[in-house]
Amino acid sequence: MTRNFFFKNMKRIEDFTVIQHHWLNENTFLIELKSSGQLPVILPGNFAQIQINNTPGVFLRRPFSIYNADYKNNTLTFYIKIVGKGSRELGLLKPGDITSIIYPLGNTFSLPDKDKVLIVGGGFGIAPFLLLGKSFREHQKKTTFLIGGRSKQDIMLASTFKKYGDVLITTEDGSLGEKGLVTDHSVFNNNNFGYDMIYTCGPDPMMKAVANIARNKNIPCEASLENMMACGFGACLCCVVETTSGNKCVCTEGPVFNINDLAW
Amino acid sequence: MTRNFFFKNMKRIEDFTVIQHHWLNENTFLIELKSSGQLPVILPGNFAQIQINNTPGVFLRRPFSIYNADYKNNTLTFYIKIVGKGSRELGLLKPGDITSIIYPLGNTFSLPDKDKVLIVGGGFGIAPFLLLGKSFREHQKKTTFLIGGRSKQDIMLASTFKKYGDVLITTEDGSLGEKGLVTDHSVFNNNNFGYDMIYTCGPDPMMKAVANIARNKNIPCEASLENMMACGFGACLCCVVETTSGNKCVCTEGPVFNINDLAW
Amino acid sequence: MVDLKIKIQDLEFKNPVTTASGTFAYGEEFSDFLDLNRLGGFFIKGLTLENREGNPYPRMAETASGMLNSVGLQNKGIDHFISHIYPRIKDYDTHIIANINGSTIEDYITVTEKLNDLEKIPAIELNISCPNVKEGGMAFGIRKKSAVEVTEAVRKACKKILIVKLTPNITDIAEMARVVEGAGADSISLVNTFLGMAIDAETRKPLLSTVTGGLSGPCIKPIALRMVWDVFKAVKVPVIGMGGIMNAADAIEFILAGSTAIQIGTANFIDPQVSLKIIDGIEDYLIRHKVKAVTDLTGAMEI
Amino acid sequence: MVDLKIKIQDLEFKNPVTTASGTFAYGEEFSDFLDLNRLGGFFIKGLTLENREGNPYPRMAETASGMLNSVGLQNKGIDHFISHIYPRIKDYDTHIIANINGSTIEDYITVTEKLNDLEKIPAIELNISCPNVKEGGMAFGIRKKSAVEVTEAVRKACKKILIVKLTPNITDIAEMARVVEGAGADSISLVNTFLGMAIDAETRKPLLSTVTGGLSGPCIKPIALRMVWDVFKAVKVPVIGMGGIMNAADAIEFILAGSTAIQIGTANFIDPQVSLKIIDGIEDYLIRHKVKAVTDLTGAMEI
Ligand SMILES: Cc1cc2nc3c(=O)[nH]c(=O)nc-3n(C[C@H](O)[C@H](O)[C@H](O)COP(=O)(O)OP(=O)(O)OC[C@H]3O[C@@H](n4cnc5c(N)ncnc54)[C@H](O)[C@@H]3O)c2cc1C
Ligand SMILES: Cc1cc2nc3c(=O)[nH]c(=O)nc-3n(C[C@H](O)[C@H](O)[C@H](O)COP(=O)(O)OP(=O)(O)OC[C@H]3O[C@@H](n4cnc5c(N)ncnc54)[C@H](O)[C@@H]3O)c2cc1C
Ligand SMILES: Cc1cc2nc3c(=O)[nH]c(=O)nc-3n(C[C@H](O)[C@H](O)[C@H](O)COP(=O)(O)O)c2cc1C
Ligand SMILES: Cc1cc2nc3c(=O)[nH]c(=O)nc-3n(C[C@H](O)[C@H](O)[C@H](O)COP(=O)(O)O)c2cc1C
Ligand code: FES
Ligand code: FES
Repeated sequence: MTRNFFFKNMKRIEDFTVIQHHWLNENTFLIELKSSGQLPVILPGNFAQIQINNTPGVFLRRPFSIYNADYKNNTLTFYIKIVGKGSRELGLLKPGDITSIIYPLGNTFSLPDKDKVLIVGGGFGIAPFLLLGKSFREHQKKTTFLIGGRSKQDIMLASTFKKYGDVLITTEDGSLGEKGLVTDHSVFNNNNFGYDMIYTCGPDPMMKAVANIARNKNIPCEASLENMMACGFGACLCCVVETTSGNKCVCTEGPVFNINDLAW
Repeated sequence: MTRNFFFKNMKRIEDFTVIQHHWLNENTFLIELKSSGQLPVILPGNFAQIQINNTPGVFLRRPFSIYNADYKNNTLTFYIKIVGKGSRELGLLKPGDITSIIYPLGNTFSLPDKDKVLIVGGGFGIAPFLLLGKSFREHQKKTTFLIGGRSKQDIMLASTFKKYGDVLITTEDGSLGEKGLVTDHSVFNNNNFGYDMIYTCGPDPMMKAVANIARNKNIPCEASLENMMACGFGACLCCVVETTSGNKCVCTEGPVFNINDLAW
Repeated sequence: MVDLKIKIQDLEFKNPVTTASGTFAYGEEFSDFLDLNRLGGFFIKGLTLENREGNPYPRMAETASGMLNSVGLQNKGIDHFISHIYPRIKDYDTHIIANINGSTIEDYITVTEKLNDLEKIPAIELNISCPNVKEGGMAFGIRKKSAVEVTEAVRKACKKILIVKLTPNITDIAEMARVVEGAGADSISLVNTFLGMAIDAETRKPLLSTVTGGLSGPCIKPIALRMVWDVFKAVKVPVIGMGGIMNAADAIEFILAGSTAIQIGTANFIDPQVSLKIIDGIEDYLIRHKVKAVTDLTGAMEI
Repeated sequence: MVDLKIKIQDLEFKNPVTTASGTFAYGEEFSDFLDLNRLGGFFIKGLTLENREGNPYPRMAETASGMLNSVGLQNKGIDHFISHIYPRIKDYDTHIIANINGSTIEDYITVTEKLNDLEKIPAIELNISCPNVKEGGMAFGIRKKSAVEVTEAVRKACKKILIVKLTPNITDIAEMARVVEGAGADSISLVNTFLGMAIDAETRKPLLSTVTGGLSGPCIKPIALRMVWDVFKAVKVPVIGMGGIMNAADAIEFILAGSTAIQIGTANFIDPQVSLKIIDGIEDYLIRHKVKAVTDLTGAMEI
């Protein structure tokens, strides 16, 4: 099987089998699911629409970034924060349970021209960045991850990300790394900032603040958005974001956008 | 604790814990659930409204006769046939799962004046008759159970019922007991029929046929009905049956009716 | 301490939580499960002048997040209520509100007059929205002219607070509320059930003996909420909202959309104690959001 | 072999299963998931004369067994459709039906005329029922006079089969169907979405930027089914039913209630292959029930 970074895969709907959960704290977990066939190529930034079974009150699928793809075992891993009924149910699944997944969905990040990249993630916003970090290593980029959280407990997987680059941390209460928001991190104050491109994913206000910094420093920046979705594959037009050329679907024309295209 | 057969218990809503299933065939099972407190007196014929969790598409509770009540262990047992989503889900519960139950609901059977009683059950219609058989034994009645099914596989729990009386069997294909419907059983052809009262529960057509025989033989007969219910405790007026004195709620004025009161 | 009290005109309720007509029988059926005295009030099953047997069985079908019913106002008539049921329930320390129905305007008037003497019933709910009867019911409530006629007639006969209950099966519920307010309603309650239907694909038969019935439950909540908001903007009298309320968050949403009080219907069947849980939940919400009085939330949706 | 073919006037469909406008984009978005050629047809996203950006985000909220949307007819306009999209989709071996919209009758006419030349579009669906636009849309569909006017005008301009899509947000849908039939509709499709609303109790804000939106999904099925039955009894032209169809049993119910064809909407979002499963399921049903042709089931509910 050859894998081409630029080849757009067919979207598919497929039953996956739960392999295991790995709980990171009481409301955040990794869930690994196995395909019965062979995984298609997953691009960094791609997401999936996961069906939530057995949950009255959850009608639509739920979108989650693909955190990791293991082509040997044909498994996908998602990094999930429990925020409501659907994410809670995914935490309750048992090994062997079956769930339907529509994937791979969405576009991907751009490869930067130059070498040094800064990846800024807040909350579950770090989910798409493991695959991105892996891809950057393959392409010999020098990656720095800047991860923010409210406190120490929110900072997870730093050791995993360390394999693919430097890891900087901020916490609002100062319990780990620098105190403050990600945008307060000293890396941004540095006069010779030195990064050639910024990638960000997380809560909207955070991404907007990162985008502002990028604009001020005149550095290209891509943001991965997390709008509410009904379908995830361009059928409903519910997930739009305002861009400089009109409303665009986050699910098909995103989730990754160059900040200059967004009407932020 | 004293238990009075004639004392009407308060209805209650309570969380029960699943203890175990006992599968009788691939779509019929006994499920035993434990109260966290002390069981109230359960009268033969009483039923419960069981909440079905985790099942999109099941909105209302489901009514089931109380098959057995164990006052020592404070457990209730239900005899359930899988016919749709709700009953299927009850079969999928695991020991330790919690479900909410409203009980005890409905009226009870009458004690016969005389001694020899015939109990006729078809399908899951035998569910209310274990408690009735037990009660009759306490009251020194001589009980005969007549159980009907399509074939051998449908005849379950005969050995359990044998503890409380004689057991007669009919199957439509003749694979066990006499061949035919329950109403074809030779017990009814007998010139000196000899039973003083008949009790029946099962599909409507079967109960109507049994009622006809009882009428012809001029023997008192009670039937336990299974109308569709939304509430189970007299709030909605959905479960009515036409009686000689107007529409009556099966959930509060039944489920047990004297056939002479029914507009059959 | 937060203040849960609300008023429908001069009538004070200890809290905004009441139960909907036809889903709470005469209250007694719930006394095993909860302390009725804690309720803001309860609306009893629809009364008619004469004894009614209602529609034939089957009268109920489950649907996605809801149910259809075609009970059809089964009740033993107003005289039986007054002589047999009222004496048993009149001493509850909560407001008992009668829901009245008729095939003709004269029926409505007679029932209203008979209720005038019952001291412990401070208000009546004029039901011009029952979809399950052949005569009267919703027929009055889908046309402005007949809605106004029956409201005016009952207004004249009625010595109590008059709440008019609207059907959602109309094009412009705001306009209907306006004309009914003009005809003398002290309060508007909505929504009654939506006319719906269910078929068993296997037998090809309708699931209700009457073919069509009234849809209730969470499935109708989004439409009911929108209608409450429409009516709230259109009238000055207090609005009593309902339609699919299952928990305190739902109740708060109806209050934010403009309900002074709310009614809980179908939810009572699934959890007979739900009304008390909703009272507690509203209290918690007020404390958590530092809102002093529940009335501060009425229509307080922020657009 | 059972016969799945149906006809809307002279136009034959290979089976009664089509997909609803606004839930199937332009078909292409589903080509990864299914063979579009197997469908009876598909109704494309609502077209307008001019480019429309639709309503601001958020435009979607989940509800009990359903969803609200306020997309508001986002599309790049009829000319862009004709030059860019139509050429890409025109060779599918299934009927592509255009759903047309306008703020004025003139808009509707212009769009209709532009479509007349597109050989591979055999029918248009006149949408007078979109609840999510400020001008036109549902405003045309809630009053008989304007519904007749726009239908007559488009009828004159239209060289294709004319399907008129009704809004359920009205008192008497049978009467509306009758007058629209009188004005020249070849077929009536129903229902469009129900006007609803959702509020976030915590933030006190509406969940949609437009406050109200259109409710779809299984929650509306009982009402939609009843309306199809009402319309089926009222008109002679074929009825195309929809509203919450999730599986073959639902589809059969709509057919029994009088639908010649059915449309699948919201279900496409949850299972993009559902339409083919429904075709297979209908076929199974016919075999199992020994019914030769699906048309034998149209309106065959047994009362
Ligand atoms: C492209 C994309 C990638 C995402 N990746 C991740 C990820 O890797 N890990 C992760 O934990 N979360 C991710 N999310 C967010 C995730 O989809 C929501 O947390 C999830 O849908 C919440 O479902 P729920 O039933 O638990 O919560 P609910 O009870 O439904 O609602 C809680 C909150 O979740 C959000 N939400 C609900 N439904 C949707 C929906 N259909 N689309 C978007 N947001 C919704 C709303 O803001 C809502 O207020 C992603 C979202 C998008 C659009
Ligand atoms: C008083 C009473 C006692 C009963 N005792 C037993 C018992 O001991 N064992 C047993 O297996 N079954 C019993 N039943 C029948 C049982 O309630 C139904 O089989 C069950 O509700 C089906 O639920 P479901 O979700 O599996 O089926 P569904 O998918 O909902 O429907 C399948 C069929 O079940 C019946 N049904 C569905 N909902 C109800 C309802 N709310 N009330 C009544 N019938 C309904 C309908 O006929 C329907 O066609 C009893 C019913 C009543 C009223
Ligand atoms: C079984 C049943 C019976 C009802 N009977 C009446 C009635 O007698 N009078 C009336 O005004 N409304 C009646 N209703 C309507 C309810 O009062 C309420 O308006 C409706 O159910 C919507 O609220 P819900 O979704 O919370 O149930 C009845 C509803 C149900 C489900
Ligand atoms: C996201 C969304 C967009 C829609 N857009 C349109 C539209 O452009 N034109 C139209 O006539 N109906 C539109 N509809 C209505 C559907 O075609 C259909 O009438 C409705 O959703 C009911 O069917 P369902 O319950 O199967 O979804 C839309 C529905 C949804 C959910
Ligand atoms: S979620 Fe449906 S188009 Fe993006
Ligand atoms: S089921 Fe509600 S009254 Fe009997």
